[in-house]
Amino acid sequence: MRFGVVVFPGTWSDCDFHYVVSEVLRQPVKYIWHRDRNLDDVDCVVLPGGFSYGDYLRAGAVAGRSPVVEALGDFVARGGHVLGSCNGFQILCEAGLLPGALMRNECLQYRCQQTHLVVENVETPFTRGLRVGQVLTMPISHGEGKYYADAGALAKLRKNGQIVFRYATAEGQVTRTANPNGSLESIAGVVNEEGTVLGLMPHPERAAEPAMGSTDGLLIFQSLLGSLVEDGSFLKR
Amino acid sequence: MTGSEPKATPDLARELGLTADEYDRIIKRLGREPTYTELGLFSALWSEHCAYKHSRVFLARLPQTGPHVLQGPGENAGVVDIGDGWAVVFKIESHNHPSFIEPFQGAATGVGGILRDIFTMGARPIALLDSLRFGEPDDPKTRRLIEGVVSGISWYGNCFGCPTVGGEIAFAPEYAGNPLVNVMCVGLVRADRIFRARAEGVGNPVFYVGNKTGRDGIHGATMASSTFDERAEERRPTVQVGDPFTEKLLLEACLELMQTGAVVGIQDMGAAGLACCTSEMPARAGTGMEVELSRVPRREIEMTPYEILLSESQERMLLVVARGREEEVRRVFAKWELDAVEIGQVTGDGDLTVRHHGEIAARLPVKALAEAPRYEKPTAPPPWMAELRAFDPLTLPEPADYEEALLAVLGSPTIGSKEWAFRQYDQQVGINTLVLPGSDAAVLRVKGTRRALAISTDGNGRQVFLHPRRGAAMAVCEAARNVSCAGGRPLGVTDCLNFGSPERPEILWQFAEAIDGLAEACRALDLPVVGGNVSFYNETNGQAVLPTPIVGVVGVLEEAGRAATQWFKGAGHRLALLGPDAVSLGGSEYLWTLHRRLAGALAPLDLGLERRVQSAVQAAIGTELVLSAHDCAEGGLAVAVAEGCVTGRELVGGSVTLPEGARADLTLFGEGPSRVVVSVDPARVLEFEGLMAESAIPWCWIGTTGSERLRVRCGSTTVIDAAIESLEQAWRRGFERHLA
Amino acid sequence: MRVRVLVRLKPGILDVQGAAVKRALMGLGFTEVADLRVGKVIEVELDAPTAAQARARADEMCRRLLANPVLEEYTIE
Amino acid sequence: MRVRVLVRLKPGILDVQGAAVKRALMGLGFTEVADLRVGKVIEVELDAPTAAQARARADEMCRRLLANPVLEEYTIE
Ligand SMILES: Nc1ncnc2c1ncn2[C@@H]1O[C@H](COP(=O)(O)OP(=O)(O)O)[C@@H](O)[C@H]1O
Ligand SMILES: [Mg+2]
Repeated sequence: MRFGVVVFPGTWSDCDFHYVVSEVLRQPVKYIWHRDRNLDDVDCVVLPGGFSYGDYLRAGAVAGRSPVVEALGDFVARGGHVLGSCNGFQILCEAGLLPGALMRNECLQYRCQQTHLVVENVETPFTRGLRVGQVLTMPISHGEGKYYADAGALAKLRKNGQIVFRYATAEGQVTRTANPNGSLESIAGVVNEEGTVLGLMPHPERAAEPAMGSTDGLLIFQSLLGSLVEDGSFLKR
Repeated sequence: MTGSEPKATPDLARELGLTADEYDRIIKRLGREPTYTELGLFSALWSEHCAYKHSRVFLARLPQTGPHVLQGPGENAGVVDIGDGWAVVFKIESHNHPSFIEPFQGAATGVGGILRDIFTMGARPIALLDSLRFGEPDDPKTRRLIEGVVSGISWYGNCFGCPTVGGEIAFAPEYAGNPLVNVMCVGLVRADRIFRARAEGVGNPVFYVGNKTGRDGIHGATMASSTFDERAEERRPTVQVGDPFTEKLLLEACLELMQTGAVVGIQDMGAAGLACCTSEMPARAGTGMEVELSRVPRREIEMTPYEILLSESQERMLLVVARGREEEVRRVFAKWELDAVEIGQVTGDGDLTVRHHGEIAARLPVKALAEAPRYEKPTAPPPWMAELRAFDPLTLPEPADYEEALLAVLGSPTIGSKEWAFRQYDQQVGINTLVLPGSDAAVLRVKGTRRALAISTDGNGRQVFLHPRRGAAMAVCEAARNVSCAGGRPLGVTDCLNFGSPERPEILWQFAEAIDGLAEACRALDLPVVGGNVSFYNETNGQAVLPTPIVGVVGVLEEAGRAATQWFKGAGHRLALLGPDAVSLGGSEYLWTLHRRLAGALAPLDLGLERRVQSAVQAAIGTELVLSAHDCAEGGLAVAVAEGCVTGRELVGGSVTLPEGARADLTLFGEGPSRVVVSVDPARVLEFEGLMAESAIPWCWIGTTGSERLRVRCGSTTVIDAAIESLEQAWRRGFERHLA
Repeated sequence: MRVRVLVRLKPGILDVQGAAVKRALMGLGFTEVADLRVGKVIEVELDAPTAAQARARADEMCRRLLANPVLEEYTIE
Repeated sequence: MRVRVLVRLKPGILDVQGAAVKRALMGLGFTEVADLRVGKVIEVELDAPTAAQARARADEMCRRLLANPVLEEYTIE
């Protein structure tokens, strides 16, 4: 599976994703400059973390209107996959590729800490190697990660199973104290209706090697690889 | 425009911070009166900040060379070889005064400045550490300072994308009017791709790159000039404001351009901005430089040559480029949406020639600017020293309840958990951080090698106050010991010397003594000082800060996977104390927390023993004989053991028996150098004992880990028997309870 | 031509920052504060033949970038 | 009583947000933008006997908390 990691001015998780895809997963990967519209030679586009355009005005606002993001619409329509983490999630929401928006953390401070995510939907290409109720450990690092959508949009997300991850305790309990940023319904990650675009605030690339304290982030990639690569390499449910 | 500027006079020189002698010296050197702009250049480059007038003679006493040193002091940052073709670039800087005026932007631009110092050398910054000092946190003014400083560091570092992996925060009333904000940055570079701030090659073009120039941070003295009119308000120099986003672009653009081979020399525009770069770069190379100021990108109208030269607008660099490669510079910077403008060239005449719209605004020999006077002002020990040191803390009553005493010390703001601050910092971007904030040293892997770096900053103003020489030596030992406790072999030092006014003999005495202490310890531990910073005049209304040298140490681990942390790993492990018995309550956290006293004598320091203890700890970690290692610092042995219990992800109790004899508060809370608590797998006790015997250091078994309580006995008397949850609560809330 | 754009959170959305500022003001003794909301003001200097056209362009800027319709509403003055 | 406070960076202080937004708008084709600055609008609902007194209190709030005198200036409407 060919990955493309997008680089905006101000992106900083680009090298980390690139490293994990090439050195840990051993998959082909290249960088995609934010002005590029040509996504023909990749299967999965990664929108990494960082402060694209400084996140001035609103996080992800300017990047959400960039050429590469404009090209993502067609890419997704053609069956391409998109993974947006942290700033990438903010950008996908700003671009309208995912519903909702990300607001300032309720504590009004930046938060960098370990979180636990409980898996809600395993019918997406990103989660098909997982179990419902499985708990993943992955860090967050953001100042604007409070997920918001209005009541109608939330209902639709629930109905369609678009809520993929919620913040939870280590035991998988969704509680107020386990919610690090005040996200509505503890939402940590959502997909589009087709399940081909995933946005999440946590950083799977920071949980991809034992030395980093968790390898749960790899499960998302391995699910994705399993769903597209016909070698049966993905995890058994 | 230059024509309408005021004439240089001794009075004007004085307003700009130059003494009458210095003014005479300038006239003699030039053989004429300087122009207004020239006087501005002298005032900036001969300022204490740029010229180290009062400190240079003392700094020369520091050991600055060693087999691993690729670059010592004199460049933007020091460089040390770590093997496998890699080198580590590091430096610490202060931003104390700006942070007091505007905490958020002051701290943020402090981070920005030190990041630039690292990446001008060609290195990619991989870690930041911040050492902060404030007044007592129960004062609302101090709280606002803390919140502003921490969020400023968080904003700049996070947005730029360099993890903040360590640092320290300590409190004392002496910092109330002068907080300290010191930031250290560490970068990685290929050992053969180091860039320097030198303007080589006559005829090479000089490029201005990065942010536009405004009136930020220009010396307030401009206000006094007669060119000011009804629009004076508009022209007022302003506080520097940081833009981490632009800095990130500047980093990427500079590193990309450096790859092409087009860069001959590069320097960041920090203090004294363009003035500093255009004179220091040719001075280092023995060349000259001419620049045309009207080409400098500006964001404000009607800036004078003086203002353009002295502006401290952030996120700017000056590049000397190989002639013929100009297009590459423009292409790379255009890609990153930054200004890159050719503003002049390197000359062979040894002069800095500054033109504004073709007219000469300044023409000075760069050597004259670089040759600031050096002073060796008088020093004198403060008269109160002897009495203060003679105080015997054991004349104070013994605490009625040692458990309470432990909770109080563990829960003091200086010792309590700093998670409130570091959870606001990105700690992991770059996916190198193996040991996050919260242990003795941060550990970062070096991708592509088996190695890792261990980094720590330390400094204890109380100890230096009581005994500048020994206290400063102890700061070096402690920083190095922290690196050793992570398993690292210390390789080099950077230091930030925060003191009051050097014009007061007792302050300069503290400074000189502290330098001697630093030098002694660095020699004994084979640690070259490869860079640093001096921050004088940290005083308000005659109240100076505690003399505070902050020492940053970088070390290397051969096996990244063996890095050690300070917390206990489970039940049933044997606990050992390595190092000497001698401790003192003089200047201790205990004495301050329980009695609000800062007095007494320090414990003795044996540098040879310090070195052997550190080697023993490194060897024990390197052979995986120990499961944790934690140095005894503020709070003494009791706090070191309690921290072993409560600072890990899981709480682990312990039971410790200490020798009877001394009063229990001295045994428990006495502070002294060269002491480390380790935990050992019982299966490897014999091997461990063998290693200790070989190491020729004093050591003893003191107990075991396990249970839900921490029990401490002195001889046969149980002095502490506390639930570890209550210890954890005290430690976890100790600092944070003062904030939200 | 100068246009002023005000961007505020939609009425139903909790303004955490506003609430924090309000709390801080109450703490300072400004107990008369009943409600407080924080928004953004964006002042744009732009070339346009008429004020109406300037407004129209500003409106387009808001729709394309300056406001996020999921969270915010805007007014142009 | 409703008071509107506008807090802006002082002239001469680098407005990083404004510069970034301006650049973004230019990129989206709004090339007519000559200048753009971003500030805060704080809308306060407060009890006060007269409009003048409401203003006076708002002014005090600005001096004590809402504006940072080192960097910002404010107007009350
Ligand atoms: N305390 C110190 N110990 C060692 N070197 C120092 C110390 N203070 C300053 N230096 C060195 O002196 C040189 C001059 O510092 P410079 O770079 O001009 O100042 P700045 O700190 O503003 O960047 C630098 O190389 C710096 O590393
Ligand atoms: Mg420098």
